[in-house]
Amino acid sequence: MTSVADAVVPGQRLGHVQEFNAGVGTYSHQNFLYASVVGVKQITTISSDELPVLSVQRENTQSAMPDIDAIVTCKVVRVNPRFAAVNIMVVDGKPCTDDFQGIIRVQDVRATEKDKVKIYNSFRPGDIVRAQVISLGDARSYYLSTAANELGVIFGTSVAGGSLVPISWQEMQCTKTKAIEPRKCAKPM
Amino acid sequence: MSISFHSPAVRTTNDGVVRRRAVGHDMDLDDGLEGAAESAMKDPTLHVVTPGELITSDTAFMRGHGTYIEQEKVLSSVAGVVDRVNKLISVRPLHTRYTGEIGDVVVGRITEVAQKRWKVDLNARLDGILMLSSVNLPGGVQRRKQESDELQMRTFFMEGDLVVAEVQNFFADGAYSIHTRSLKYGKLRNGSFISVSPGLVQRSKSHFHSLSCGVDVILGLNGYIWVSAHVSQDLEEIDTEQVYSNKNKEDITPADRESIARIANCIRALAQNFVFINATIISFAYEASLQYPLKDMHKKEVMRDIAVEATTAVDNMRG
Amino acid sequence: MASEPTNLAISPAFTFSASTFQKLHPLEYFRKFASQGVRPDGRLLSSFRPTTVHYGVITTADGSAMVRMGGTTVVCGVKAEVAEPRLHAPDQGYLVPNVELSPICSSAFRPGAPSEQAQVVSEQIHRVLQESKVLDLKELCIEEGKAVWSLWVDVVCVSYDGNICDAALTSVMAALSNVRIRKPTYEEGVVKVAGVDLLDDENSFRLNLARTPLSVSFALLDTDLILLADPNSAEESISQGQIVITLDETGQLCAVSKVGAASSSQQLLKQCIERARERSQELRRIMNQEQ
Amino acid sequence: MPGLISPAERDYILKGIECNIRADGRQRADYREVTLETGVISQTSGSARVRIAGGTDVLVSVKAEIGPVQVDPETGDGADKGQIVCSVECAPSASQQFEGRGADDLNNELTQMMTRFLSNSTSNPSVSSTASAGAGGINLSKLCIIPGQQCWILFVDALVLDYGGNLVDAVFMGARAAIYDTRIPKTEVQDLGDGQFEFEVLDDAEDTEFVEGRENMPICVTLNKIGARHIVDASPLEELCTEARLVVAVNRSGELCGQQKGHDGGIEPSLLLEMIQFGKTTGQTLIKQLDARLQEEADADLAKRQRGEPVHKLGFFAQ
Amino acid sequence: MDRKRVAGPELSVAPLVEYPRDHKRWTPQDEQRHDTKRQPEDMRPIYLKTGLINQANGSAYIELEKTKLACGVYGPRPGKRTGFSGHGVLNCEIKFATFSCAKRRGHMRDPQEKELSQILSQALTPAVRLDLVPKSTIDIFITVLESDGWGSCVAAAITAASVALAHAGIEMLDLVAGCSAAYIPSGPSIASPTPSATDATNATGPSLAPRIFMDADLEEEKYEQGAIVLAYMPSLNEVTHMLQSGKAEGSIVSQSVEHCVEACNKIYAVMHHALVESVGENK
Repeated sequence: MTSVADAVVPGQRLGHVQEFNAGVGTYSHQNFLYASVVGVKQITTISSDELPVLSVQRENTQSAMPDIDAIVTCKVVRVNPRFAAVNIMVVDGKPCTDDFQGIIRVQDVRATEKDKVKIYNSFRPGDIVRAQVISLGDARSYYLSTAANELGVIFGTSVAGGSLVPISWQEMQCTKTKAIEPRKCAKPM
Repeated sequence: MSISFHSPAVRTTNDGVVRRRAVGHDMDLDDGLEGAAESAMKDPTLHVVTPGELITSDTAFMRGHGTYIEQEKVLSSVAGVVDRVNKLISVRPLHTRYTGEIGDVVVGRITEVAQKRWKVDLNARLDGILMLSSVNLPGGVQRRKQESDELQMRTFFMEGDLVVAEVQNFFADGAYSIHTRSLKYGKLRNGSFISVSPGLVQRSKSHFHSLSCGVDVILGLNGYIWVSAHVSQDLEEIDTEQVYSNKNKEDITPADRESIARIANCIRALAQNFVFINATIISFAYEASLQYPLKDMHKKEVMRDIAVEATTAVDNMRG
Repeated sequence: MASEPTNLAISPAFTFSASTFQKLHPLEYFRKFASQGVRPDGRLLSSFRPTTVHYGVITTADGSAMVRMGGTTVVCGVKAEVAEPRLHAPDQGYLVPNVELSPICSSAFRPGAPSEQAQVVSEQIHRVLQESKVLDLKELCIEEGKAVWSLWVDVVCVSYDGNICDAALTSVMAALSNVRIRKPTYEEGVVKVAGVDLLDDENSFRLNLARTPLSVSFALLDTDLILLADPNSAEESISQGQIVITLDETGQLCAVSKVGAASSSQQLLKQCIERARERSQELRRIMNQEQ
Repeated sequence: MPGLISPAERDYILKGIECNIRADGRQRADYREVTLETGVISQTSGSARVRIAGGTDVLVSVKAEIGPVQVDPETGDGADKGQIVCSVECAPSASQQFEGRGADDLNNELTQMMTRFLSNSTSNPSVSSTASAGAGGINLSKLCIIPGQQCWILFVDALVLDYGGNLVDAVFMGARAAIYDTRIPKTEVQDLGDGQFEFEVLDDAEDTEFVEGRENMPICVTLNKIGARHIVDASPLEELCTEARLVVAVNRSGELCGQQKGHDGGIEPSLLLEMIQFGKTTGQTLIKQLDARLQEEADADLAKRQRGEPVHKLGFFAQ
Repeated sequence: MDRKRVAGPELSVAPLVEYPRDHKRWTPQDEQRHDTKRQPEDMRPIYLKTGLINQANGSAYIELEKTKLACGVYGPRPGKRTGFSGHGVLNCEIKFATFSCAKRRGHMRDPQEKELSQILSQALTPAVRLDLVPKSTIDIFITVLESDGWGSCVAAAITAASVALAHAGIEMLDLVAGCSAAYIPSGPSIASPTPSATDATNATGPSLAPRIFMDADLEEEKYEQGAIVLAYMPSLNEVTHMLQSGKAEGSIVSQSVEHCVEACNKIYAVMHHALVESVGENK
């Protein structure tokens, strides 16, 4: 890997499209590559028969926002038989400045036996859930899915106020009262 | 650069001719309205009423659309023209939104993408609904709707897209359910959009016309009209993938554009002079318009002349 | 599919980066630091953030000051305008403080009417100025019953990182001490002054401030009664209450207020007042240095 | 909600403009037909109604009222000047986009633009610039009755009744026509000595004055950059395709009296200069033709008055 | 009445200003500019710094001598607008602090500030890649602390906002630099502070071409017969906004456009420096 470290700002011309491929933080316009963010210019050579990739390592990361396929951490705010409404707080490990709204529709809770899913037996308000964005959704909410082993509730509080620990992929136990509550749990990674 | 300033004018007698023609056509078409035709003939100055105006105090009459009864008198509830069929009195409003029937061909614009459905502006009181299950999905007529389709509705139709469709049903609230489950329906391309009063588009056997000047016209019964460059109508050959394409065809020539603009302006001229619009009269209007340069066609006088000439030509044809 | 329960029951098996953890469990995050005796920003529980005061930063104002307390930056500008006096006080002018918490300074504030917090801070400052008799309003009289000065004291928060009370009041007092009013002439209902560019000691006067009250704020974390001096915005959002002690230069109390649900013992309050005495002296030193 | 347009329509319009055949058959530099009448509202000091074929309909009224002069405390300027207060409002019925609060931003934008271009104060509210007098053309000093006390205030109110594209040009044409039509009563000032004055407004209909400097008022030409080209008098669909808009205010003698870029796109400096030049020449032609039309109407009215005939305005009964 | 603020007198006015008879004010005929340091083509030195608002995603502070303003960028964050949009929205709000001008301003945003907000968002939108932030809003808030010249204040707001956007890590096509200029008559007839309106300008206007004063301050603006504010993307060579007011010959306007474009290239260097400097700081 060869690299030339150099600080650049948006709009700065970095090279010709015949010399480089556009990487992250850059864009091409009329045969030239320009920086689109503030950061440090990097040139990565992948193989000899391909053009080196020109990218800009961001200095300040943009405030996190959900994108399709991103893994998000969110808090359940409301449930009804059709979906659970959540506030998306963290996207791909980066906290959002302001929470985005999302919903987990009943058909997206788990991958199998979708007809048997009851939202109330999967999520309760206050639960912290790990989910994946499947669509930009409608005007208001992103659509999320928990249909994978590692997705689901990662932290919850029981009716009695104790914290819950998962005992199976669909049950959690209160640390105070040992009462068992149903949830769609995430398998720890 | 060109611009022209004019003073406003009162309606001339010419307008009168055109307007009566329009009414006359209406009568020709619908035998059931003979009574009204008669009354219109008897009284050539139409009976125009405003909301709250007394139509008759004769208790023998029955109340129809656009009227109400107070103290046993029939009053108008809209501004419009009085229609009488035997004992039934109704008022045809001057301005109206589209009220349709099942089977109508309509042109609409997508206004919202919702869950499993699109909302479509149809020039009616309520937005129409196009269900995801009422469209042909790419991949063949037989392809079934999948869950993934619900998440990518915008790849088929997005906000702003124009569609031609057929009224399929009514919802309880009066909104129209429309469908595009035929290859002649779907997304509109290669042309421009005109809106006229829905009452002016005549119901006929076909609403898809290929005019001799190489221009296709879709006359939506809701008053939305699409004028476009001609594309071959061989439905068998249409690739279903292309149904949802946003790309216009590459070979629209300047001559095509001029013809499209000319036809569009003819339709505007007819609509502005309250002449019913159908394929025949559009063709005559096109003939009549050829004596004017294209850029003069937005002038009021030219528009009127075209409308008058076209109506006269239709009359002559019918003898 | 089910995991081994024993493994999971012991501790939450999900780990997060520090910033994610802070976002999801702000209180837990803070307690992890507090148990070590420090705060997430590296301060001790009882220490204040570095503070600076600059005078006369706005030339279009008749008096101004900028105060920075850690990440909080406020600018206070005073404008003197002519108004009719109140009927019941024909020889008294107006002193009108307002604090603007506009959306520029934090995502917690939205455009539109002043937030509740802005109203509370404005009112607090208003009361301190009024009840501590900071300024004799008769000084602002131009012509009795006809015209008086109205001093519009506006605080704009440019950057919000907690403890707006202390920053705002400090800036107000600093700006008031910076005010120079051009001596007016009154003739037939018209008040005239000299041009700003001709301002000198001859044709202008300064305000005679009777005292300089300054406030010192602490945040309370309920159960274990952790007392945080000069809380930043993250600490404010998890605190259950705040104690604000306002003192003048002689160390006399001007106001004591406690907001929020947390209870505090008499002893705690005493402790606060002691700390506040020291801090307000320090603040005064900073203010005098710059002037 | 902003207006909607489909990608295919956008492409069709863009390519049409490229080959100089717009969707309605016009060329890039062509205006639509403008219908104009002055003196349509009898309660005002002056009024005009401007309609552009295709929908846009603007009513402008000028009302002269007496009020106190506005003096800048810092400089003492304005003591000997009258004022012009502008306001533009779009009726919610003019377009679906204007419903509710939909027109708020547009109203404010147009009001500010009109204030900037017509009344003589500069863009800066805190400075009443002494030297910039004359951009709006009207001689404000002539509107002063008693220096330091009373003056005429001209309230110029434009009401957009219908929207069919190109509002800015229509509003400014209307403003020019309405000011042209305005007559202000004469006043007689009496010096009571000791700096005291008294004045009387002469109430004779013959004793009225025109607004001095009305012929120097600017008019606006809006250029819409679509693709690499620019057009005048855009239709609503063309406005939706506009990347950047340049409003050029120009007066009779070709001086630029204000310019403002609009929309969310950029313009290359060389193209910008070309557009300014184009706007300038177009504006001058526009003013010439508009003035000719206004003069024609004024002459016709005068001729009728001299013959003792009543002057009838068609107003809202016009076609 | 505003019940959410501490109430003052209902009506208050600025006192009238009186100058002694022998007081000499600056006029455009004076050899030097108002602040005596510059030539007409010179701009004031620009102080530009990023990252002063720690709660914002990006921020910038700009100072052109007396003109001072702060800009904070928040977002992309959830939009409040109804309706789905594949593109993000750039929302701009500018507020002059009550004490920022010679005349005291109100707490509420007035129509002027609303229009200015719209102008700023039009000037900045061409530079921001809004297609990459669907459904979201990027909020730009600007507070003017002190304004010494309206045009220069608008130009500074554009410059600062564009730097704050870049500082927030938002993907952009280019930076936008803002620049202002005033057309000031050089004829002697304007020497009197209150010329009799059109007579004076008509007599001298066409014959004597006005001079272009770059980055005019308040005192100079008092004599302007016209002014221009221009926003420009230096790399892409595109003008993103232009606002010209007052009366001017076409040639003066063209000339001022060229001058402003040139000046924007210089301002770009300052912006570049401020942003690159921030790269160093975080290391």
